[in-house]
Parts: sequence; C-alpha cells; structure tokens
Amino acid sequence: MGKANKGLRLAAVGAVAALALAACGGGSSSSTSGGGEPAKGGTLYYLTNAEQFDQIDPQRIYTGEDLAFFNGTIYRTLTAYKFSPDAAEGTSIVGDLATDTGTATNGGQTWEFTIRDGATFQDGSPVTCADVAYGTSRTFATDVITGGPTYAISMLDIPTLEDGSSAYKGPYTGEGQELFDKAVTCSADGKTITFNLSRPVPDFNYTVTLTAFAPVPKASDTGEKYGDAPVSSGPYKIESNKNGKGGKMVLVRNDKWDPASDDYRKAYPDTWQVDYGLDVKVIDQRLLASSGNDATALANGVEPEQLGVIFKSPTEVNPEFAGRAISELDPYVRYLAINVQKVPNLKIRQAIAVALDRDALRKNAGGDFAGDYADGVIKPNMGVDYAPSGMWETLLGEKVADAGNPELAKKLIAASGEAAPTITFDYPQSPTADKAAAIVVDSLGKAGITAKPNPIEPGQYYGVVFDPEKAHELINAGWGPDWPNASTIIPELFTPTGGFNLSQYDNADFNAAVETAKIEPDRAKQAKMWQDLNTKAMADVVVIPTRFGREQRLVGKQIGPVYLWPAYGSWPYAEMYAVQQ
Amino acid sequence: MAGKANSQRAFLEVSDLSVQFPTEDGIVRAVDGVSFAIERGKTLAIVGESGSGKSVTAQAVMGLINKRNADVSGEVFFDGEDLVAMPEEGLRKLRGNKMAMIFQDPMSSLHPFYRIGDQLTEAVNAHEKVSKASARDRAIEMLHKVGIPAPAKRFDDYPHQFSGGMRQRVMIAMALINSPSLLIADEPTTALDVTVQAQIIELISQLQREFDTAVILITHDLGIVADVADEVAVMYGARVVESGSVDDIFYHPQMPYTLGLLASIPRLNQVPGDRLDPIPGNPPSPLRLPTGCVFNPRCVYQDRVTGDVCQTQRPALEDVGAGHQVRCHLPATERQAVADLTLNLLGRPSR
Amino acid sequence: MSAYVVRRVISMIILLLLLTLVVFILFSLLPADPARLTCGKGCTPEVLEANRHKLGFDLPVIQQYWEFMKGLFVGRIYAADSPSPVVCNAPCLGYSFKRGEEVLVLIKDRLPPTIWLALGAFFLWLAAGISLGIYAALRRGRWQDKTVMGISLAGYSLPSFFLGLMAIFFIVIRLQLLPYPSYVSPFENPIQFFQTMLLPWIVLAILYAAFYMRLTRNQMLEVLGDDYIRTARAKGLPERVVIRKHALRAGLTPIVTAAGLDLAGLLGGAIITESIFSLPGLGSLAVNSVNDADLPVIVGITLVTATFIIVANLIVDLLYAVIDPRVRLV
Amino acid sequence: MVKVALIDGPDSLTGSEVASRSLRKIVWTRLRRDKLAMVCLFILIALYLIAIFAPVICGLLGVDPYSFDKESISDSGGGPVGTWGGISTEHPLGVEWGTGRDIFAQLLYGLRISLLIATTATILTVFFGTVLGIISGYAGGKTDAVIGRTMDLILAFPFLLIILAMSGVLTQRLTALGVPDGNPSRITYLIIVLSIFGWPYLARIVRGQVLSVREREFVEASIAMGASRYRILFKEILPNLWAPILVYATLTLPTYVGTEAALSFLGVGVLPPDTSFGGMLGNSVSYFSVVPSYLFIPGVVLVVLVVTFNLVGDAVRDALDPRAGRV
Repeated sequence: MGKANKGLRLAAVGAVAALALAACGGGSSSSTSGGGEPAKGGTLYYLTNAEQFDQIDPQRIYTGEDLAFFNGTIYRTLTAYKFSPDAAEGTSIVGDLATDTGTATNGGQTWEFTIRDGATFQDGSPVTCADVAYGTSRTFATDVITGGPTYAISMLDIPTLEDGSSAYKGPYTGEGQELFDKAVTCSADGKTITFNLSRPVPDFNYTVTLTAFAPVPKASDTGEKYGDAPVSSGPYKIESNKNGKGGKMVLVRNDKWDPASDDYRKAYPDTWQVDYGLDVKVIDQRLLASSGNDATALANGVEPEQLGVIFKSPTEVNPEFAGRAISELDPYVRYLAINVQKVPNLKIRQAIAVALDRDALRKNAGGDFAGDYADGVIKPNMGVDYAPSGMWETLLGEKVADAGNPELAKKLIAASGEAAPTITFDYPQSPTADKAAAIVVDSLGKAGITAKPNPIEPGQYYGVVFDPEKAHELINAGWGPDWPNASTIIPELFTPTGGFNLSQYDNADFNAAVETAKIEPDRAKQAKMWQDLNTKAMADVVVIPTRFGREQRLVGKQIGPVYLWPAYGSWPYAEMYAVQQ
Repeated sequence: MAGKANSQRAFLEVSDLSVQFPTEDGIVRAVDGVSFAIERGKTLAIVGESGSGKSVTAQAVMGLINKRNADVSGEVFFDGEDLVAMPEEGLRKLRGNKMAMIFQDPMSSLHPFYRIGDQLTEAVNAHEKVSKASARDRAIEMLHKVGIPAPAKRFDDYPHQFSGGMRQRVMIAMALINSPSLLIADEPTTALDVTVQAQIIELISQLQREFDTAVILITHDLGIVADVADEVAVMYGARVVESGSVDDIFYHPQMPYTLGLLASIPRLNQVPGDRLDPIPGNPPSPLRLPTGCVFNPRCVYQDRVTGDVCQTQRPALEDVGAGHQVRCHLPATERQAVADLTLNLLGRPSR
Repeated sequence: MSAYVVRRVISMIILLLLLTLVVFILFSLLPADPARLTCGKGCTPEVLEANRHKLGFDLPVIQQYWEFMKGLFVGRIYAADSPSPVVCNAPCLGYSFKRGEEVLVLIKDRLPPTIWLALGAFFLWLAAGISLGIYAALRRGRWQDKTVMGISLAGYSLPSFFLGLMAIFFIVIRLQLLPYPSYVSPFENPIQFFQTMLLPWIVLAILYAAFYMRLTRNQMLEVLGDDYIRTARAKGLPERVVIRKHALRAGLTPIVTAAGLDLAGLLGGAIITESIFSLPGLGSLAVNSVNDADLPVIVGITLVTATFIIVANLIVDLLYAVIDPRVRLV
Repeated sequence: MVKVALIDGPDSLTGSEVASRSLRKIVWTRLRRDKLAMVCLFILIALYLIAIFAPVICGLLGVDPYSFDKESISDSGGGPVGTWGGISTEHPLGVEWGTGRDIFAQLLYGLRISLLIATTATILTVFFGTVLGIISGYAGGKTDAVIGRTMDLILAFPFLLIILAMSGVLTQRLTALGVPDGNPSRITYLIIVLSIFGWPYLARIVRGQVLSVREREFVEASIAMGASRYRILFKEILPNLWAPILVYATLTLPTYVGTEAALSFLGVGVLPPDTSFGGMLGNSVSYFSVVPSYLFIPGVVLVVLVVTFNLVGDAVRDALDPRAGRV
C-alpha cells in the first residue's frame, strides 16, 4: 500500500544485485559478533515485509539478500564468497561446488572448474557438469527465465544474431543448442566443466558465484514454474512455501547433503523459517522485544523511528542492544539519473546538479545514519576501483556545497544559452520519497528550475522508468555492483548495452573506453580505467550521486554471528546459528 | 348532562381534562379543560375541525398519551375509576378489554407484517388466558359479525390483502372482540369511500346495541352526527365550546362557531353551484391559543358584545338548558337572535 | 417468485458482464506495461514482445475481454505456443505472472482474514448499533438518547485510519495491552488470532455501529409513531410486547437491507483497516496489486467484490420479501 | 352524507402554523435557536476563512509549508530537535521528520486542499445527483432505466480500489485534456471521482421525491395548462426538492473530507511539496511511536472539521424535518 506500509524494503533500492568490496571506506566498523557459542539445531526466523521472494528459481534470482540466502541454504555454486566481516576477506572467493576457484587459460578467455565428489541433489543423485551446464543454459531462454542476470549470454562464446539477441534460444526450444554445447563443455567423467568466453574475463570465477550458474537437473526443470519446486543441492530443502501476508517458507534439512562434500556451509539450524508480509513496525517491535521464537529471528532493516532507540550514533550501538545491531555502509550508491536524451545541454545538467540540496536529501533519509555524500557511482568500499571523482570540488567549475548553490546554478543556466528548464522527477512513492521529492522541487526551484514530482507506485517503478517513452528528465535510482569490479557498474549504468542505463547515455568514446576496460587483464590498470570513466561520467553529469548508503539492522538475542557480510551486504546466512543455551 | 340516578357519576365522566405537550417551539395546548360525560349504550359525538383537540382527547381517555412527553391533568372517571391517576399497568388491562378504540386510517392501523388472525387473537390473549383454538374461534366469529365474508379463510390473510372498508371492519372486530363497554371511534370513516362509510357507521351502531356499549364518535362530519349521536360536544381550539343533545346542537345552537359549522353543511335545498359559507380565517395554532375566547379572531358577531371581553376573558361554560352548555360572551338574547337569523337563512338542516 | 429470481439473476449477470467490460476498458488505460514489469533487468524488445504475448496483452482490449470470459468457463492456457505454457483451470479469473499464481487461488487464500474481519465486526456493530439505537429511541430526548447520539456522531466523524492508528498507538504502543497485530489463522493459534483481530473488529464496528445506531433509532422513532403501534397499545398489549413484537419487526426491516449490503461490501476487503492492522486479506491484496500494477489480480478482486455486492442485493431483496408480506416479487 | 368543506390542511398539531409561515424563515429560526449548531457554523466559517487566508496567516506567523528548516532536525536520523515534534516559538506545532518543514503551515495548507476538494465535489455531486435524479424521476421509461442501471453499476464498484488503481492514468488523461500538470490534475481527479461515485445516492433520493411530487395536483395542473417541460421541472418540481438536497449536501461534505483524507492516506493525494491531512497522517505512521504529535495534530483537526460539519448538517436536517432528528 502506498503510504501505510512502506512497500517492500527490498524494493527500496531497486531491483539491483549487490556486492561490495574491500577497504574500510566511510570508517564504519560497529560490526560485532553475537555473543555465545553456536548450537546445532533449532529454528532461525527470517522476518520480512516482502510478501514473497522476488524469485526462487536460481537462474532468476538477482537481489543481493536473496542470493546470499539461497546460496547459503539450497543452491550450491561453483565458487562462493568467504564468510567474514572483513571487507577484503569477505569478498574473496573459495571453491564451493568446485574444488577450487577455477583455472583460467587462453588469457582469461577459457575457464575450467572441477566439481567436488559427493555433491548431490536432494534426491541423492550426484551433481555433474551436465547439471551446471544445463542450469547455465536456462538463462538463454529469455522468454521463460526472466529477471535474472544475463552474464552467461554476454560472456559465453556464442554468436549473436542481427537483432543483438543470442543465436542460442535456451534449452526449451533447443534452437542453437550446438552453439551452447560448444561454449560450455564437460569432461568425459562429468567432473570438469569448461566455459569458453567470447572475450577475456579475468574475474569470471567471481561471475559464477551467481546462482544463475547453479546446477539444475534437466529432468526436474519445469520452466516458468521451476521456482515453485526447485531442486536443492545445499544443506536445506524447501519443505513448504506459501507466499503473501501471513505466508511462510520453511526450509528443512536436506538429508542427502553430505557435509564432507561442503566445507563452506556450517548448516547449524535444523530449520529456517521465512515469515512473509509482516508490517515493518511489527518486525521492529518483535526484534526489540526478542521474546520466544523472536530470539532467533533476523530481519534486514530498521524503521527510522527506532534508530534513536537502538543506536547512540551511526557507528555506536546502545549498550542494551550490543551484539545485536549493526550499522554499516551497504553496497549501494543512491543517485538521480539525468536523462541525457531529454536534457542534452551539459550546462543545464550541471545547473541541476549544482542546485540540488544533497544535504537536505541526506537528512531526510536519516542524516548520518543514511550514509555519506557520494561523489560518483563507485563506492569507497569497492577498493581499487574507487578514487575521488572531484565532482563537488572541481568538476562543476567550483566547489559546490552539500546544500547546493542556486546562484552558481543560475549562472550555469545563463551560460547554457537556454531558458531555465522545466523537468519532471520520477520516483517510487513512499512517505519518505515524497519528502525527498519536495526537497528536489524546492531546491531546484531556488535556481529557477521548475521541477515536477512524479510519484510512481513502487512495484511499477522500474517498469515505467525503463520505458524511454515514459521516463522523464530526472530519475531516482540506486545501484550496487554484482561483484567487486566496477565492470558491474560503469557498463551497466552508462552504456546502451547496460541493463540499467536510466540516463539513456550513449557516448561513442565512452563506449569504446568501456570495451577496452572490460578486457584489460591487469587489474590495477583496469581499476584506473574505471576511475577515469567514473570521473568522465560525473563530468558529463550523467547522474547526480547523492549518497553512499548505510544501513542498520537488528536481530534477536540468541542468534549469531551478527555482522554485515560484505559480499552481498547481507547476513552471512550459511554460517548463522542459534546461540547455545 | 347530569349523571344518572343510580350512580354519583356517569359511566364515563371527563372533567377539566387538559393535555399539554412541551415542544421545542413552545407548549402545545392540545386539550384545555374539556369536560363531558356519557352513559352505556349511548353515543357521544365530538365534533370539530382538524387540530381542535378531539383526537388527543380520545387518546387521553384511552391512556394512550405518553406521560413522558405530555402533561395530562383533570379527571377521567371510567366506571368509577380515575384513569388519569391510574398507573400504566391498570390502564393497559382496561385497554382493548373494557374500553377499545378504532382509528381513522384502517390502511395504516393494522400491522402490515402480521396476519389479521394473529392480530385479533393477540387482542384476546392480552387479557384472557384462552386456548389457541378458542381464541381463533372467537376471532372468526367476530370477523363474521363485522361482515367479513369467509372469515375462517381470511383469518390467515395479511392486511394488504383487504380493501379499506374491510380493514376497518377488521379493526372494529379487533376493538369489540373483548366486548368493551366503551368504544371510541376516531373518525372511523374519514378515509373510506362514501358508500362504505354508511355501512361502517351502521355496523358500529348495530354492535353498540348488541353489546350495550358506550360510544364516543369523533368526527368532523356533522352528517354522521345527526344520524347516530345522542349527545354532541363541539370542540374548537382545544376546548369544548358547546355541548348538548343532538337536538340542542342542530336546532338550538348557541355558539357562533357551531352556527358556522352548521352553515357549512351542504343542503338538499341548496342552489347548485352556490358556494358553502366557510367560516372566515383559519383555526388557531395550539401553540398560541388566542386569549379570551378562542374563537374571537374568527367570530363575526363579537361586535355585539360590549367591551373587549371576547379578547381578554375566557368565557365560562354556561348552562343554557337541560344538559346544553355553551362558552360564549354573547348575551343570551343576542345568541338566540344570531342563531335564529342563521337558521332561518339556511333553512332547517335535514336530518 | 422463481420467475422473479430467474429474471434477477439474468439482470445480475448482465450487470456483471457490463462491469467486467468497464473494468477491462478502464485498466487497459493504465500506464505501466505489465509485460515490462515481468521482464526484469536485461530486457530486450523481443523478450518484451514475447512477454506481452504470453500475458495476452498483445490482443485488442475486446479480445482480451473475450479471452478472459472464455477462461472463466473453460479455463485458459497462457503462452500456449511457448515451451512452458501456464495452465489456468476453469473457472480462471486470470493468472498473475508477478506472483506466479492463479488469481482465483490468490483470492481464495486472502479471503479467510477478510471474512473473519467482516463477520466479527458485523456481529459487533449490529449488536451495539441496534441495541443502542433502540435504547436511544425509547429514551428519546433524554440524556441517554443524547449520549448515544453523541457517541454515534463521534463514531461516524472519526476517519477509520485515524481511529485505527490511535488504537495502535494507545492500546499497543503505550499501554501494551495487546501485541502488535500479526495475523494467524484461528485454527492455528486462536489466542494470537483474537489478539490480532480484536482492534480491527472494534475499529470497524465503531464506524459501522455509529451509523446503525442512528439508523435504528430513526427507524424505531418512525415506527413508534406509526398507527399500528397505537393500535397495539389500544389493544392493551404490554409495552414490551408492543416494542419487541410490533415495533422491532417493522423497524428493523430496512436495517436488514443496509446490513446485508454493508457486509457484502466488507467481504470485498476493508482496504484501510486491513492495511493499518496488516491483515492479509483481500483489501491488502488489492492495494499491493495496485502498487505492483498486477492487473489480473486487480481485475479479479474488482469482479469478486462487485459480485458480492450484486448478489447481496438480490439476497437482501429476497429476504425482504420473506420479512415483509406486502413485498411481492414481480 | 357530507363533509364539512371548510376543514382543510394536515391534521397535525403544527400543521396550520407551518403553513402560515415561510419554510425558509422557520428553518432559519430553528437553526438560530440551536446554540450548538450556531457555534459549529461559526467554527466552519472560521475554518473556511482560515483556509482562504492561509498564506496571509502563515506570513504573519513567519512560517510556510515549503521551506526546510535543517536547524530544527537532527543530523542523526533526521528526527525533530526538541520535544513534541519540535514545538517551539518558531514552529508552533513542530516540524516534519527529515525536512524540518513547519507542521502548522502544512496543516493550514492541508485544510485549504481538503476544503477545496470536499466543497467542489459536493457541489458537483449535488448538481449531477439533482439533475439526473429529476430527469430519471420525471422522464421515467427508458431514460429512467438507463440512469437506474448506471447507478447500479457505479454502486457495485469497489470504489476505493478503483480510485486507487485509476489515479495514475486518469490524472494523466486530465493533463492531456489541458488541466495543468501536477496538483491541479490530481485535485481535479479527486473531485471528479468523488462526484462520480457520490451522485447516485442523491439521485435516488431526488428521483423518489420527484415521483411523489409529480403526482401532486399542482404539477398536474401545470401540465394541464400546457406549461413547458422546463418550467415544470425547474419552477414547479425543483423548489420542492431543496430540503432533501440541502440535507444531503451538508452531510456529504464531511464524508468527502474524510474520504479525501483516506485517499491521501493511501497515497492518492496531492503531490509534494504540498500535503494534506491524510498525507500527514500517512507520514505519521513511521514515526508516531516516537513523535505522537504527528498523529494527533492533523488527526484532531480533521476530526474537528468533520464533527462540526456533521453537527451543522444534523441541525439543518432537524430544522427542516424536526421529526427525523434529535429532539
């Protein structure tokens, strides 16, 4: 509902996957481990406002928290991120279904993984190369398998047709199957899988952490409906799932899972229960009280009104909640995309950026609880790829205060050769976003720019703004990388082939530089390229970065460990436990 | 109208009855010091215009005025008991039993949701413990008496399946089913067709003879009065302005208002197309009854009274003959002169 | 009578057909492209087209309507020509690709909380509304009457969401008399069920009872002034018989109409109350579907709700004929 | 047997009195005697004046609903600084969470929007309800049937759901039709949908009245004298309808105030930076366990508004038809 429930918490940022890398950006480190020793057994509760998971089908999951949850419980992937609160360690990978993190040959264009012995599906049948290959092939059936990441399509060495689509149409039609079978091959014993890529991808072993590359037994594939009864390869399996308010998903132990084959997952609890559709206030109240079952419950957000109760400051938890609450930089960058097709004049775009009161926007979002001022789309916790863009210091001609500078904006408009523009601001409606819109309208108004708010129902939001005919000049957005490489940011946001190019940005030089950076094998050189491209995009004011987001979370009294897993900006589900009594 | 010899009081004796309703707009004096009396087997007609207080008088006698909403004062002696002072439960036992009432509009006086048979037996059961079967027999017999054809069959019909006249017969049956000694009929024929009116009046008279009932007939139809009444009380502005025997009222009227009423009756000898002689002006509002004589604003003869007593003094009820009383400031001689003048002009009314 | 019912049912069906058509035309105007919503990231024009086809949105509105109507009777297969068709069995109210579920199943799932809410509130408000209304009528003009009418005025002047939020603020947050509402089935955990439903029942009941107090009082006053009540008193019936048998029967008849229609309306989902108390009923399903632009669900709920109301109209009319012998169904 | 011809008029205690005075005068006299109603009427007039002159009042107090006061909110979490939502001399009713906008000013501007929508929608409802009711009742036959079915159709719709679902698209259509973009379109949308879902109730009442009035002698007389249809409808019938219409209108206005607030609460209200009662209450949900004044200030004002409207409506009805209402 529009105003009373704040919509899905997951959807607040947008349908973006997330992962954040290394480095102690923002100086936040309130992460603490929950007290007590892990106990085997018990039930862990996952309380959520969402009425269902966006997707359960492994090839269609594309939300950070969901990837972490399902990867940790039912879908094994070739490689996976280490569990650690440490930003560097927590985003490094280990072998999971594969014995190690894979071997690259052919300059990073061919990748080989060996599948572990003893890995089985929930029916006891062994996981083979064919199952991984079949799972991967499902991504190509774009008319059935929607919503998931499409890296398999863009990276595997399969020709594209004239219209830009892959010549392989997925396993259901079988059209172009031979092309896929050439790109993904299995050894005779079915233990080794080889991916032949169309270009060097130095970090392809990070790509396969996505459940889009998880194994699916062909015999069990029901296409569109596979998510209703997916086959588990992890320590748990879905016993029941009922979506909607009052509904729940119950995961029970998968007795065919052999711990000896999986040193990655701890699998402490006997049961996981996801309670759907709870009011956000109810979730907060239950976790604050932490009585009964709620002692081993977790959720992934706190309402602003409770922040003062739980935290002393954005980096310090009140003693009462010590060991139960975290406040960390999340993987996301919040920004306003400027539709360059509709605002082609750079000076006007600069004027909009200069006029915007980012200070008020941040305050409205929760002040320092909401994060730090952003200067680009690459976040400091991305590590090597981050460098200050100088957006607010030099890129706009002079230093711009966080509260904006209407006078400078007016000068820029005067220099643009155009009249002060009238623009429309698209945003997903919520009470907080309504206030943010008011701030946008007011602060741009001070520079003579007429802004009109255009609230869109949250569930319809990306459906509208991705439609070039329906998107307006200024578009609210947020993005987090898919793995620790800005190759999952810059190309996605700023090139016509990217999946999240809300700005409709299409600059030939820029596109060419992106293609070069993508295949650069030297990570340090590549990082410098991403930094430059980030700065270039900011100089072109393709987006106005507003905030490097920070988030707060709370759990019950008897659950651990309590830290934000840097890999997905999520809970470390696979090693969570009920505290021993 | 003195009491009969064998009793101190008449069978029903109303004296100085007043009913006042306090409303938002002020106190409504619906009945103001009304007195009359009636014996068993006799018929008293109360005549007057709408709003003159005759219906309220009847309801006050029946104890149907809600004492929460109204002040009732005076005395109503019914068979020796004062009904005004009587508690509600006592009144209830009398109502529908020793005294009964039928109303003006038979269309709305019967409960639309219940079969008429049930409504009749309910009246029986309210006062007597009788078996279902015998209550039913009595009801059917009563329906037969009031002239409902095939009463056993119609027993189970709903009111809306009857015509207006038939419904009034059912009402009469219901009123008389416990053989009351007093029947008050409040404009029983006003809502009915002219042809049916006569039948109903005849029916009432007939049953009155059979049960030796005292009947108070409330009407504005002087024609009926002439036919069936023994005594007549003329009401105007919440008061009885003249009362007496039928002959007194029709042949020796004393009060200008009574004259006006008589004058407005269409007569056989009237020239067709001649307009009736209405009394000029409108009846007074019970909220603001005129001071002095209530009729004074409309009285054309007040110039025959010396001084302003008509406007200032309430005329007393004055005996002008055996049982003939009148409230008027006109001197007796003037009254006679005025009456003769009018009656001669009109010709004597046909009876 | 049976001829009447047949005629009413026919006109009811016509009305429903008209309604579905209007709903279809209205919703075909909506801005969000449902095909795009299920398309996700990495959406290409041809995927979009395929989705549109799968959902049947590539057809003209009238044909979509025809497909929908056909689905109601013979079921429907979405994306029949694709490798993984979705079967929706008759009666098919549509299929939500957003939720991956048949609309009818979704509605059936969400109906129980709505029914509990509606029934509980219904009995509360009828009991409170009618008894206080009668009481006020019998004490007309006195302080009891004025008090009841004051309560009624307050009741229907309070916006439901304000009342609901205040209930949560005082009862749940400040006094902590009840836990935060969190719906469970009464068969699963009756105590939590009652703890959850108590406030929504009371809030809804207050809103409706306010109206029924007034309605009952005015009805009773009107009936108490009717001639047949005077007749009943003149018969010497005890006052309680006059009130209970004669006045109530006639006075409460119109209330049957109002109550039937109000109950039917509530069965379609109390949007605001369900939202505030986060009850997983039809109302909150409706609001969520509006937010998600989940057209098949919105259309389905609209139709189901309208059907409730139209059927309730018929039932109330039939009931009326049973209660009031004057009413003849022709 | 014959009747006395001079007797005429309704047989009620006050009948003759009523006939002797003009109805309008009586109604006014009765209203003036109702002290509570007069107080409410006074409050209502005051509220309308406050709404009309909201900018002036805000100007005098030095507050306005749009400007942000970053000083008044905390940088940690965005909550208001100080107790009771940041009530201070600068901000008499406190400030909004996250922006520091003045609640008092928002309240006044919200009142403006509430009254604008409710009043206009009531006028439209009364207009359509009356016209269609008269046509339906007077014309009868097919016209009556068509209007009747339309009413059935409208009344069968779950109107809250439809209003929610259609707000986006219909607002855009209005903009396309030339209504200024943004709030003018949204407000127009609300007014139109409220009227569309409101008129059938009044039309039914009016139709019933017309049917009974039509049968009365004076209308028959007019028809017999060959009066034009227009004359009959508007000179003979309409004047007999004003009592029920007036009662309906006075009781509809508060309903619309409430409905508008509910719709804003659900998110179909005016656009930021403007806000209305429902919007303010909707915003309060996230914060009221910490700052209850966010809930109570707009809530109480809304209730006062609706209660006074209802009291005046009741009083008008009582004055017009003393039997129906309070004693």
